Amino acid sequence: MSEEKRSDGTMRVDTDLIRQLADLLTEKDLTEIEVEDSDRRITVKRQLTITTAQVAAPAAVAAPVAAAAPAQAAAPVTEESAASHPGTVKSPMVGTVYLSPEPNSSPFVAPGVKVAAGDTLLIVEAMKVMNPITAPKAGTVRQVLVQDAQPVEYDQPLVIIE
Amino acid sequence: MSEEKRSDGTMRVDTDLIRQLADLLTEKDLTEIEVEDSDRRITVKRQLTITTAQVAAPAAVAAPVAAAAPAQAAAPVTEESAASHPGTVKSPMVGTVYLSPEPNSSPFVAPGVKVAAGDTLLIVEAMKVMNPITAPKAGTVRQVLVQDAQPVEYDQPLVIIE
Amino acid sequence: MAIQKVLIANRGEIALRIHRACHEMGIRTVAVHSTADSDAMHVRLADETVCIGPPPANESYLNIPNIISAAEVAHADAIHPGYGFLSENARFAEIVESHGIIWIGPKPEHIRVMGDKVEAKRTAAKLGLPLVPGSDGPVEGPEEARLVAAQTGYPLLVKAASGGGGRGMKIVRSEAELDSQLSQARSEAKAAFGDDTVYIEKYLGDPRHIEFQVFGDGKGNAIHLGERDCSLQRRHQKVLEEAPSPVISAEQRELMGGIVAKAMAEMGYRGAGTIEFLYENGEFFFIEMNTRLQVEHPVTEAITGLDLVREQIRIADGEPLTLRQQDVEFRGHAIECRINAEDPRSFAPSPGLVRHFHAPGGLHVRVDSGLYSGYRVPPYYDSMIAKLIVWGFTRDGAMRRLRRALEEFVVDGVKTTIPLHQALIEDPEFQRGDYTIKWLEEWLDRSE
Amino acid sequence: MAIQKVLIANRGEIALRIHRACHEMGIRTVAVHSTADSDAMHVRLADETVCIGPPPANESYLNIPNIISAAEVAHADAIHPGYGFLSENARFAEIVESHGIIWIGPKPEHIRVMGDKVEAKRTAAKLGLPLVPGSDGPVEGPEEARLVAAQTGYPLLVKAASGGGGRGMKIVRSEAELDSQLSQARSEAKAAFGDDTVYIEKYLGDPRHIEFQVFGDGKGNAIHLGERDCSLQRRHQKVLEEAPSPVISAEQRELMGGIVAKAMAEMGYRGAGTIEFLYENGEFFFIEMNTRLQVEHPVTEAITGLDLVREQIRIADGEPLTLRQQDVEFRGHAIECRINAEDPRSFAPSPGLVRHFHAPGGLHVRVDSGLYSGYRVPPYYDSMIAKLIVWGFTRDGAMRRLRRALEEFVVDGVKTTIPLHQALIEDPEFQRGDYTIKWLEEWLDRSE
Repeated sequence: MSEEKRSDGTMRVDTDLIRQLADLLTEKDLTEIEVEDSDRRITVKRQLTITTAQVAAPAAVAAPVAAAAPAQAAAPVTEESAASHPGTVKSPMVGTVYLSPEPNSSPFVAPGVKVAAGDTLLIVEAMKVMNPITAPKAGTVRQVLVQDAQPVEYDQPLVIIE
Repeated sequence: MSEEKRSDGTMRVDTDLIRQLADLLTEKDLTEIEVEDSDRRITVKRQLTITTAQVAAPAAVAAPVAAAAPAQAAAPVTEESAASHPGTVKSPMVGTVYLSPEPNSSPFVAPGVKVAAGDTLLIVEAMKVMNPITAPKAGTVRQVLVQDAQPVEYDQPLVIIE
Repeated sequence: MAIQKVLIANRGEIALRIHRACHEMGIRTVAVHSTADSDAMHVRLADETVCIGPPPANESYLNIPNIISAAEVAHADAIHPGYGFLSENARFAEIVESHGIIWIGPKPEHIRVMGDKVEAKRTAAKLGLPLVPGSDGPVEGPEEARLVAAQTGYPLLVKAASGGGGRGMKIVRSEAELDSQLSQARSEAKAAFGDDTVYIEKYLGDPRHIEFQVFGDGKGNAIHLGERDCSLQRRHQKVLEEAPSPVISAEQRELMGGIVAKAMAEMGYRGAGTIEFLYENGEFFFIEMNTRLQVEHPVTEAITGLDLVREQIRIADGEPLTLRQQDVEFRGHAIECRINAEDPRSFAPSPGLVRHFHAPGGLHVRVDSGLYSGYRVPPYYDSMIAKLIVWGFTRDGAMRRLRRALEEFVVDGVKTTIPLHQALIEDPEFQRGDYTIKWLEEWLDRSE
Repeated sequence: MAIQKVLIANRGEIALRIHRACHEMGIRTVAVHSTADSDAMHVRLADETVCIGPPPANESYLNIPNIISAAEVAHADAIHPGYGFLSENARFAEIVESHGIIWIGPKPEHIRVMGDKVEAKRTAAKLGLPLVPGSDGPVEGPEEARLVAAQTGYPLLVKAASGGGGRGMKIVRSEAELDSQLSQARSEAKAAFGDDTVYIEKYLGDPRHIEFQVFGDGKGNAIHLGERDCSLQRRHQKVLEEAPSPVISAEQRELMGGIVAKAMAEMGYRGAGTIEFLYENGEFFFIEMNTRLQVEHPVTEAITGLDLVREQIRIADGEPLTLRQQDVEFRGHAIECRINAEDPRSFAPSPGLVRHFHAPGGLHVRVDSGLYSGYRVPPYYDSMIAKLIVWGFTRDGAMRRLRRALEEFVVDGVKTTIPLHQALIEDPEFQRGDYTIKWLEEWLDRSE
């Protein structure tokens, strides 16, 4: 590649060299390489790490605090992955989950059961009102992520339908 | 590997050397290595994700403060590079520099002058005492980094001898 | 002590403030939060957390069913509403109480009365608080106007009953102008609102905003904790507050404080409240009452030593006031700066990642803020990100400490109003305490 | 005001403390620092900085020529020595003054007298401060011993004049044991030190460490600012201090405070000082006087409202004391925790990179620390990295606030003694204030 300084005064940049340096950066897990000779200097940095670092840093806040006052969700945490699954039905409100229409009756759904759009999956009770949570689309229940009578918070994954 | 500057003017970078430096960084748990010779310089940094952000952050401390109370060295700052030059003679004390034995006489040394080990380069006055600062080795004065009657702090580069 | 666990129905620095008071009382906390606030400092520190909705406040921090449900699933004994959001929502207070949960706030009927401007003025008058003088109702003709004006004094305002925002409003500087201005106001009002009803009010040209902090136990006892001067405002938002006011004497404080405390005692008021006045030429004129904690409550805490949130919780729990009026001691001077994530000149909001946060420390410097290095200021809510409160034996001492503390304050990554405060405290008029509610906007215009 | 620029001859939190006081007084600051401290917070904040040497303290912070030269090149009017380092070096004080620079500290002769244990006791006795009773000098035979013992009372100590560290020391519990213990002590002393001279002193079995803060104007006026209880020590290092002491009554404070203030007035003492006592069974016994600011001065600031560093600077500048004794008001209770970069169990130092620093905030919480996120605690100096000071109306209130503040304190990257303090304040004996100078080490042994 042409890395000469052109006589016409435009800047010639050795992009291959930059590529190599960037690969080195990755390979060696560095954040910066600077090379310089008498008439040019190349610096390669990857500072996306910084952002990550600082989003990560807060996690440190919790740690030392934890000993004294562990922050705990009132509603138990469900699997992280469920939150991002496309077929996850999440709680639209804060309340208490009921899996069956009344105590001791059989649950609305269970893993493996086929549901049509609009079928009731479970109930979230909030302020003495029973709110049926229905299937947004037809499919098969893959997993029920909550237990009967469990408190749930807003956006908490309830059921996965595939 | 070819680390020479090519006659065609393109930049030759010793990527193997970078690799070695990166490994050294790991081995010695460093965050930065800078090497320099007369016509090139290589810097390798690794600011461990969290470290990066937070080593970088302190710089930020100065900024917002600056408006209100700019922190300024009493002694003017000299070129950064002088601090790391192997031939730099640094001030062993805090005081005031005098470049000549008495007012209006000619300076002890000047750029280009050859000196022998032990020759007086300048004087640092501290607590009314004149302390001669001598050349640690024979060589040629490349640069005098301070001015007559200037205050200097500990470790401040004074003269470069090559 | 009945209260064992408090649900904090708010966010930001005030949620953290409440958490701190609770933990200092040995009370557990439940932080309810929107999905945008999962990483907030008070959420990290709370004993329990419940997500109550998406970022928009009306679906989370104003979502009454979700907040009540959160209190129920977390078994909270009490709810503290902070300021803003649901804090002055009488219906919410009633719902909380009807669910057997303690409402850390005034009685719902007092929230309701004081939330209605007309009702509030009527009640204030009945309780003996000084109102802006003027006609009690509509003024019919020039005859009546002259009679009212004779009592009110000049300059006065003729205001359209249906008006607002300055329309249908005329200043009358002397009796000579009264007839013509009255008829002009009437025709403008007719044209603008289809209603030519007008009334007369004393014109306050350049008043200060002075407010008194009060506490009642709900059983007929009440105290005042002195005044705060909140005249420094921009678009009706307070920017910097101080206590005591640079212009109120100990005698005025005792007199006016006595009047407001007596009013609250008569009313049977419960908890914290603030009675806001305009103040001009040595006279106070009632504007409104806020039936909640104020943003600027820390300046009162600084000069009295009292923890006002603790006091609120104690009262909600049925305990008596900690202090009798004669035990309240005012000591020194305090100033609070509200620090917003805004451009200090254009005031454009500046949400985003706070790369580096370092609060000033040392003697008599307090910072109330939910910020930390790596926190992302969400774009959905109020831009206030920190309050800096300093105390000194004297106002001069407090100002010098404020200057020092502002020098040390680092919020890197978002723009803040720290430079505004730094410029403000160098102004000689500010330094003399010589300002009114119009002063800051004029100062900003001058500085442009 | 003659002082326009102060050179701060120290490092760490106290250097920052002094910088803050100076800036609040409109005084410019010069930070002198070793090469290891170029990134220190007070160096970043100071108006000017001068590097004075390499990391070892004897080549930098104890390097008198470089510090004096720095003051000269920076044209500093005054030097504040902080605590430790050169703060109690009479010769340094003299050199400073001989260079026409104001020494922010006591007169050199007072530093010298109080720095010599024998001289200090003689001076204290002369000034009417209570010493540990015993023989004035060596005790020759059993007869003399009995006479002294009759005045001193039992239990008592027979101590070798040349001894130290507990060797050649015998406890005598009653007159019956006196003869045999005396001769044993004498022979042990002879064997250990080649000198059988012994003296007698009252035995204090389990005292508290109580110290009084004093200020003199150098012209015969002096005041006291009450006491601090610093009994919680590990290896003679204070760990947690409080004011007032849980066991000293207002009457005792007034009485003993009056005695020390009178002593300082008679002496013509100038500036801040601390008179340390052992305290047992209602009696005070002088140990020594520190002629400087103490690490734990903030607890006194918290209960009096005074800025002690400001007071030091004012006095050095020739101004009178801010307050007369009758104007000093004690209010509430304050506790300070010294937070060290140490393993909280082994106390092994833990220097290194502070990845994340977040100080607690809110009401009546003060943090004095030069730390920030990204700061590297150097391995060359004292391990104390922060002081946390809380205030409350009551001791209980202060303890609850301390618990809350410790919960919020984040120092990530180095080990700290925060967990030690968290455990300590949960101990019922600590909570009752029931501790002595031996208590903490015993508690640590028990907790192992």
